Amino acid sequence: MQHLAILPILIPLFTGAMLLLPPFRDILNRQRSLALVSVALQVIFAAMLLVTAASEGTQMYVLGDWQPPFGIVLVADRLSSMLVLLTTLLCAGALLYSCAGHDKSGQYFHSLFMFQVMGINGAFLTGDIFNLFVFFEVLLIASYALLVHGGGKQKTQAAVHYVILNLIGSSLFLFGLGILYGTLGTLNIADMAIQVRMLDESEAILAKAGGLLLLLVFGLKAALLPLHFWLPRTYASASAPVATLFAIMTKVGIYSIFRVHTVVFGEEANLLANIALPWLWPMAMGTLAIGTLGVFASPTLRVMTANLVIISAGTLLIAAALQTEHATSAALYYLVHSTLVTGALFLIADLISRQRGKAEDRFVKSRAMAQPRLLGFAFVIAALAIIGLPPLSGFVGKVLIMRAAESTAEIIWIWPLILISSLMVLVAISRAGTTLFWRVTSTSSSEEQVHPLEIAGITLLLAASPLLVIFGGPVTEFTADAAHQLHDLTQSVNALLPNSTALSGGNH
Amino acid sequence: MNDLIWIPLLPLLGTLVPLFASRFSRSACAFLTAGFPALALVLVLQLAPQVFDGETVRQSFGWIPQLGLELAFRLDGLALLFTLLILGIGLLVVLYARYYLSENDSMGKFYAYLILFMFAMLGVVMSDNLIQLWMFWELTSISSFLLISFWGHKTEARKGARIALTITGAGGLALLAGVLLIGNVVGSYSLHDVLASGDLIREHTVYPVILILVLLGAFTKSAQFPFHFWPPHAMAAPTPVSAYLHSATMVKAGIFLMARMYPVLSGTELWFLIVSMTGLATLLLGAYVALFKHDLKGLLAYSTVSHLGLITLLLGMGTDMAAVAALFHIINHATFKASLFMAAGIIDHESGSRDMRQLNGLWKYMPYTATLAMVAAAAMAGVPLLNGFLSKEMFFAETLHQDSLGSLSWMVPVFATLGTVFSVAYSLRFIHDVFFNGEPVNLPKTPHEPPRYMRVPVEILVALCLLVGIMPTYMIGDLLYAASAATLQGQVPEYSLSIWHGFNFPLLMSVVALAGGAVVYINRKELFQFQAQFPENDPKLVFEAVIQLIHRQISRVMELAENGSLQRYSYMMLSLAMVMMAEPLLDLNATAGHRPQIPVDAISITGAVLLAIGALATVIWNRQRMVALVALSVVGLIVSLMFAKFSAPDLALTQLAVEVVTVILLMLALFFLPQTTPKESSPKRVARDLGIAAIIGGVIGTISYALMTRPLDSISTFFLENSKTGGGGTNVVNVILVDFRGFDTLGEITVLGIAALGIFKLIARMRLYMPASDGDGRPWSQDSHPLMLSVVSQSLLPLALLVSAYIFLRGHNMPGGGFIAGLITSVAIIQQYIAHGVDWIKARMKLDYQLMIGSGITIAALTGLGSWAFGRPFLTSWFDHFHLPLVGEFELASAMLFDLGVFLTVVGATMLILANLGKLTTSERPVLKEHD
Amino acid sequence: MLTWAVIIVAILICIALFLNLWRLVQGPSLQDRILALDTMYINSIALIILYGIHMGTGLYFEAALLIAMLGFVSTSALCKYLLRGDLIE
Amino acid sequence: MATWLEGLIALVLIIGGVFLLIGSIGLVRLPDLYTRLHGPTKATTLGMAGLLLASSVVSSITQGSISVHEWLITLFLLITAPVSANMIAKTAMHHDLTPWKRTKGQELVDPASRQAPPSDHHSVKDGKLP
Amino acid sequence: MFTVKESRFLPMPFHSLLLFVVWLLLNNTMAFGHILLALFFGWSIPKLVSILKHGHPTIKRPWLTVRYFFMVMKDIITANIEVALMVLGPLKKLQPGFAAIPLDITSDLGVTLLASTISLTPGTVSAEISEDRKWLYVHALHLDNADELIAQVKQRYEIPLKEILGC
Amino acid sequence: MEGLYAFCVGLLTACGIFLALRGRTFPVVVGLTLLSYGVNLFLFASGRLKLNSAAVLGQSAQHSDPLPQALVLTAIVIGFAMTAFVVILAMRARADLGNDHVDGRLPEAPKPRLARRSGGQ
Ligand code: NA
Ligand code: NA
Repeated sequence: MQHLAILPILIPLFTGAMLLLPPFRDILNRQRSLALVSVALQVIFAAMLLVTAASEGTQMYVLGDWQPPFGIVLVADRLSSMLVLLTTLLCAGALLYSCAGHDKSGQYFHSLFMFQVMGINGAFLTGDIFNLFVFFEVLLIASYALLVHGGGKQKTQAAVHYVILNLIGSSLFLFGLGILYGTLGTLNIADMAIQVRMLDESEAILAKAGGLLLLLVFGLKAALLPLHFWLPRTYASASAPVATLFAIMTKVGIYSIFRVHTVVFGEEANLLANIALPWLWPMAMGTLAIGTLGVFASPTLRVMTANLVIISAGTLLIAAALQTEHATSAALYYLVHSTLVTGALFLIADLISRQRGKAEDRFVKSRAMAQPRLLGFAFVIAALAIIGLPPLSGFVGKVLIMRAAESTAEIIWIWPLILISSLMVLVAISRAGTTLFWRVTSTSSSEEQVHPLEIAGITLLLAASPLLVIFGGPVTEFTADAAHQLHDLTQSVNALLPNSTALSGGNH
Repeated sequence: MNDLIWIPLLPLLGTLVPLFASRFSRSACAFLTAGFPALALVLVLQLAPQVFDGETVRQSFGWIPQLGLELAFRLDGLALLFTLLILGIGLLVVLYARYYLSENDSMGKFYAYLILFMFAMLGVVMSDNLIQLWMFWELTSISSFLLISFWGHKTEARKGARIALTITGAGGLALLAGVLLIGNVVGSYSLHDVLASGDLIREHTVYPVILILVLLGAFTKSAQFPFHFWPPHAMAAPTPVSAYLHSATMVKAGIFLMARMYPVLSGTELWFLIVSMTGLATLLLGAYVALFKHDLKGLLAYSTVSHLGLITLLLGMGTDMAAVAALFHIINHATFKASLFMAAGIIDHESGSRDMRQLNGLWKYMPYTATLAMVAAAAMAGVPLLNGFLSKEMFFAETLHQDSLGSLSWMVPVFATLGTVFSVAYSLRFIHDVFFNGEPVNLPKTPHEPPRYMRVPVEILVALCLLVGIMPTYMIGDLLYAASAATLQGQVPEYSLSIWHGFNFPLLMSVVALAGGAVVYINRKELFQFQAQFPENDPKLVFEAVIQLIHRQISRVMELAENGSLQRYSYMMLSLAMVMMAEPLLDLNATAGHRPQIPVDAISITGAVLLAIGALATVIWNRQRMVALVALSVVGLIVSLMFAKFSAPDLALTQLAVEVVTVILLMLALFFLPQTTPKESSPKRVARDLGIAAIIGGVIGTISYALMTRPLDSISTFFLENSKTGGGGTNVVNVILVDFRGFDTLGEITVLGIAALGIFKLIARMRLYMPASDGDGRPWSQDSHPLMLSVVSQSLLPLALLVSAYIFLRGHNMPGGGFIAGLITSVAIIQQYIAHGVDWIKARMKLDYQLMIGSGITIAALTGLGSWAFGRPFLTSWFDHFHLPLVGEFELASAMLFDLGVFLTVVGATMLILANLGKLTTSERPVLKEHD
Repeated sequence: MLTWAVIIVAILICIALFLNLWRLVQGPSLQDRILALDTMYINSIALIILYGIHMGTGLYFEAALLIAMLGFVSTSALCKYLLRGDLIE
Repeated sequence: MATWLEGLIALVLIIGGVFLLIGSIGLVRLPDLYTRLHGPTKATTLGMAGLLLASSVVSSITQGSISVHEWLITLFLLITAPVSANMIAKTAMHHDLTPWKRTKGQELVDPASRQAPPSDHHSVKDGKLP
Repeated sequence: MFTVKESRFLPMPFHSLLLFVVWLLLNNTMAFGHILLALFFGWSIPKLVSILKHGHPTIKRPWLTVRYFFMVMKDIITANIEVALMVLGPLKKLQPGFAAIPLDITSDLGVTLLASTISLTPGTVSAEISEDRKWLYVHALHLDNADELIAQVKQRYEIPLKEILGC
Repeated sequence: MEGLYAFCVGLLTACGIFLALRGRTFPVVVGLTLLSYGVNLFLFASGRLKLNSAAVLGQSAQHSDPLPQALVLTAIVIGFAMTAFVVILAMRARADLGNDHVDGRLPEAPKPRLARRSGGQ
């Protein structure tokens, strides 16, 4: 499959466009079928891509047949193909769930959903910094539209904050891009990595400002302190399947930090080596801390889940800041786990909220749920996983990250922070769970039953957690290889720029 | 290969059994549930002889090497001891629970949790890998949480469970850190390697940290002071759970851990100090408090705490003999405490109360149960011929032998005796206050003997107490030896399990304890009065209050930090941006580079002044919104002139078109918004915002200047060289857009299309207030479509479309292209809307904008896909020159088709937005009364 | 000669633009500002045409054409707003 | 390019520029909005025509073929300028902008702003046919 | 001569002609290929926009149209010079004023054309048209005598326009 | 010239940011528009300024850097889409929330005391 690497972008793009066209446009059932078929294809192709990337090496897709660094390339290495697969899986779960009727509460749901997936996949796959910007915008605008899906004051309000902050963020992104192009003269990320080594001192200073601006923008997407403010309200007010899909959006930010600040401004960047590091540490620790406090102070399950997303961002960033292969490998494992589980938790929160009447998902006394066992089971699974308690995937990720910090000086900060955070999350979630499920006034009067598709969606996402533990060996082996690939700069640059020798010296 | 893994695995499979079996009768359910653990027990017994021979049975499978986690099990003496307790007592509890649980309780769920817990405990004691041990350790916390909160509708149960989970969870996390540190020091998590690395660890600088972390795990689990308060609250659980958790399993896990790590961590001053002092404190405190509990289970719970303290104290002493004594007491405590809990459960079950102030004289009602309970209580008190006596003797002996406290060493045996005095006293109270002491008071039920088989577990356990007490060597000699060998990982000291060691100090201490206990109990009234002076501070309330306090404080902090103010969030982001950009610039010595600069001319100055005044006017007049829009238009105009001036005609065109459409959009929105902005920013905030805006502006300007004055080598030469030959167009910018970087453009039109869809969603069901008059209170003009405007706009439409076609067709070679053409078309149509209104247009023109967007994106994407047919990557362009007679030479390029997609999307998106916005209102206006 | 003429005219137009700006800032009514903006559009067209003459290129013709078109749209939209509030009704 | 032609073009250019400037001077100098409207709507059309004529000739010469597309801009302006002026005047009357005190026929502003016939108002003295 | 009925093939013949010319103007060419394109657009665009057509103008006297056009051109030049002088001259002499011109011409296009012409030519700007299309309010930069102005407008512009449009 | 240009970029950015920090949606949107002008000019200038050298082959002796121009074009379009969305969102917010403050509530309004704290369990 010569075109495998671009399929994760093209399939949702065509699906999204087709959903607007006649045989599908006004008939919801057809839209659902098309979307589900499409997402199934996406999963299959993403899996194939992953296997190909792992077995045959990095897949490079040269768009328009214009060789890098001139044209745009897609780079499907282990890391990006893994994230693409993760995205499609998350999408599949959310989509199944939405087909239970959540897609009815506004127009264009499936189309927007596809476009958002396209944007996310594109951001993961592209090897071009401006193309990354474009895909960021695709995923953002789709997320804006999806956020208001279903309507309501809270969504509107959250959207105002979310959109405006991101618009400022996009402006900063472009400033950063301008600076980097103005100093490096190229847009291909691998080529940037080469050019950055040849900057003279004053150019390097300028490029540094650009690189740091990008860090800020990625940090905004990743919801890092002090750029995380938009997240709790946004995620908590989005409709459930949308929030689930959003769970991967912060990861796009983290991924971009890995891609840009490890490859371009990494160890070998000469004057600009590791420029992000002094900023990453406080941001990472602060994010983890503020997320933990947020979880503790959350009044509703959805807000709590949103804060859990922040915690996962902080944890991931800690791993990013460690800048070792081990840490990256650990981060990748943790990333997969936390994305799927927080995604599932948003869905579970929605079901709980529906069955609790007026109390919704607030932590107050309420009437009993109609299906407490089913929901309780799902909740416990998700909770254990996200707290990081064995035997589910959370503990593996967390322990891997702690181990990665083992021989560093930062251990005295990282370990206590992670452990105390875990404890506080444990306390908060146990309080939440006991209140939601047991602090009830009466037996349920609710007729609201969970739809089989909703169960299917949640199951798909939650099943990943035990599977990640059971197959922890191969999975961590894969993440280790992916991390190795990411950190091995010469390899990645060679893969991207086979003719890079012709470019050496920077005289294009 | 052996079947070691099946020992924990069988109970794991067994957790599913009750879930299915619960549909059968209760007995069947219990029977089936017991099956798998029983099978496991058989396996254990099968392997026991090997273990008694000093062999360590091990089995391991690779799992997650990155984590250091493998699936590794071991069965040595220590593990065997615990495995037997866990499975044996577990089975008895299963039987007992069959009768204990009421019809309302979900038996299946209960058994499932119980067996799950059993599995977790087995995992802990059989782990041959520290990470795995920790994994099961945490699993015990979780499954015990489920058990304790089994009656979750009761506040007590929820709180008790949460406290237990919090305390043990915290300890678990500390343990994790400790385990990881050990792994780091040893280089392996395999218990085999770790147990062999005692010296390495003890001499390592992080040893104190490791020790404290591991002990935190152990102490929390085993309810050592100051974590001693959770087991009593876990009493909200059904009694079978208490019997299981607080005799043989949960709390013993901590003890187990200390025993397991004994060869690695013990033998240092620090170990002795921490462990033994904690044990001693716990022993005393538990025993003392137990005396005052009126709740039967409360008494037993504190008694458990006290006994755990005793075992801890023994382990802390660090002598081999003490360790043996500890192991011995583990066995003994498990048996008598399990039976006591079960007896307490029976009493509760049959009388409806656990309050010793109500329970009196039960001897008359349930003599058989009373007998059993009294025997077990006697064992707890350390009465000779019962197992408790033996281990307590050993304990006393060891307290006498230790001398680590120097001249204060005498205090240990004294306090140990004192603790035992209380122990005897509460045991006495248990016997006397419940079974004698007059008549029952207000019991809900008339007590009677329980069902036959509910007593069986108690009978078995009490029998064990007796048998061990009478013939210890025969009963547990091998087991104790094997366990000691495994714990010590070396020579087992000489010890004697005989009942009689002659008249010696330990015996004296026992006698003192028994007598003292009796005295204390007899004088209990005074003691109760003394105790009553102290305000009772329920640790549970304290705990809850602390959690609530933390919660409140954090909520307050979070509300201050995340106060929902966008202005603050934006400010923070921009401040960070400012710092990040400015910080590197501090090192920049010369702002200007060496690239020759363009001289300034009058036109540029005019442009700059216009732009500056326009921008400043926009800011200064921002509260009069319409005026600000006019000023904004000036800025937009000058920006496009700047693009034109600096050789970017395409940009100038685009900027112009976009600017006009934007201003129109802004006006459309402004109609529904207040016409002015109230003055609400404080001067301080204005100054602050001005400051940050000025700095960022300055920094951006500086960077821009620095960039522009430096030469640049860029990849653009390639585009200039290949535009004509490779892309078939002379307008390089357009060729980049539709060919070199067509993928960006595809994304860009997708963005536009999505925006339109999103806006459509926003407009749907929007309820807007339509102002009846303008901002100054004037009624609207009645002339909705001025004549001249309508007529002229109409005749401009074909012209505009022609221009649009012109711009579109020439785009590849000259400034222009699909996007600008699309905007021109859109503007022309908007002009028709403005001139004629939505209804008029709608009645005449049925353009399906959604279709346009969809097909636009599809066409562009399909064009890209076309190259697949030729085996080339997506978006590979194609172009050729043709010659037709008369027409002459012309060019066809796939890029034009792509551009058509762009065109359609732009028109579709822009119009979908504007036309739908238009639908929000009608041309019917409320007429205000005219003054005449 | 032509070069000089172009420079002189450029200066004239610059002065004109400054005068437009003065009116735009001064107002006093919104209509004055709109009128000033409209005049600015026209002067800009002149400036672009002049630039084209100066540089000897026709590349900027479309920009001028577009300003002519869009300036009208902009002015009529602004006026429609003042008259009716709703541009598209 | 012949000198006389160059001179002619230069002259046309300068005339155009002057008219443009006068239009803008009017914008600043004239006393009220209604009078200011005249400057831009008229002076500029002529001014633009001058410039475009010059441009047309110059580019015809430099390109060697006739360049007439400049006239399109003139056409556009001729069509649109009256409408723009009309719209601005309409809004001014709608907003009751007071004309300069020396303006004749001020009483017409009121009926005009209501798009009523002038007779609709009380007595009309000036500016109305008997 | 040019009285054209509404046709399906060429719904707006004048526009078609205009577009044909404008296309060639835009491209500065008479190449055959562009003539073909011009024909195509001259045919297709009116076809596209004909749905939005208000009324259909008919031109009865084409030669008069040409004459009218040149007359207006001449007037524009004079008017411009007059206005320029007034702008630059002393403001004291300025005597602006409003006038209401009664209209005989009725069609939308006619009124619009007249109003446009008035705006472009003598120192007047069309300010408003009464709802009943019977009055055109103008503002004159220098108004000596309203009646004179009205007579001039009617004589010089309205009558020819009426003839041209045949109404 | 570069200095003048940089001044314009800086000023637009500063004005845009100041307005983006206001409390009402409309000024914020206007500010974002101004900011995007600044951004576009900045990005454009990253290819350096050149006079009379449009990147159209055969029209001039030298050519300015076409790449930033293409990027700015993309950025303008995307910016337009975003502005359009945020404008309509501002309307929607006014409709849903009853005011046009970016936080959806007016600053004068008394702050609800510790809104929706989770109750004790
Ligand atoms: Na009693
Ligand atoms: Na409307």
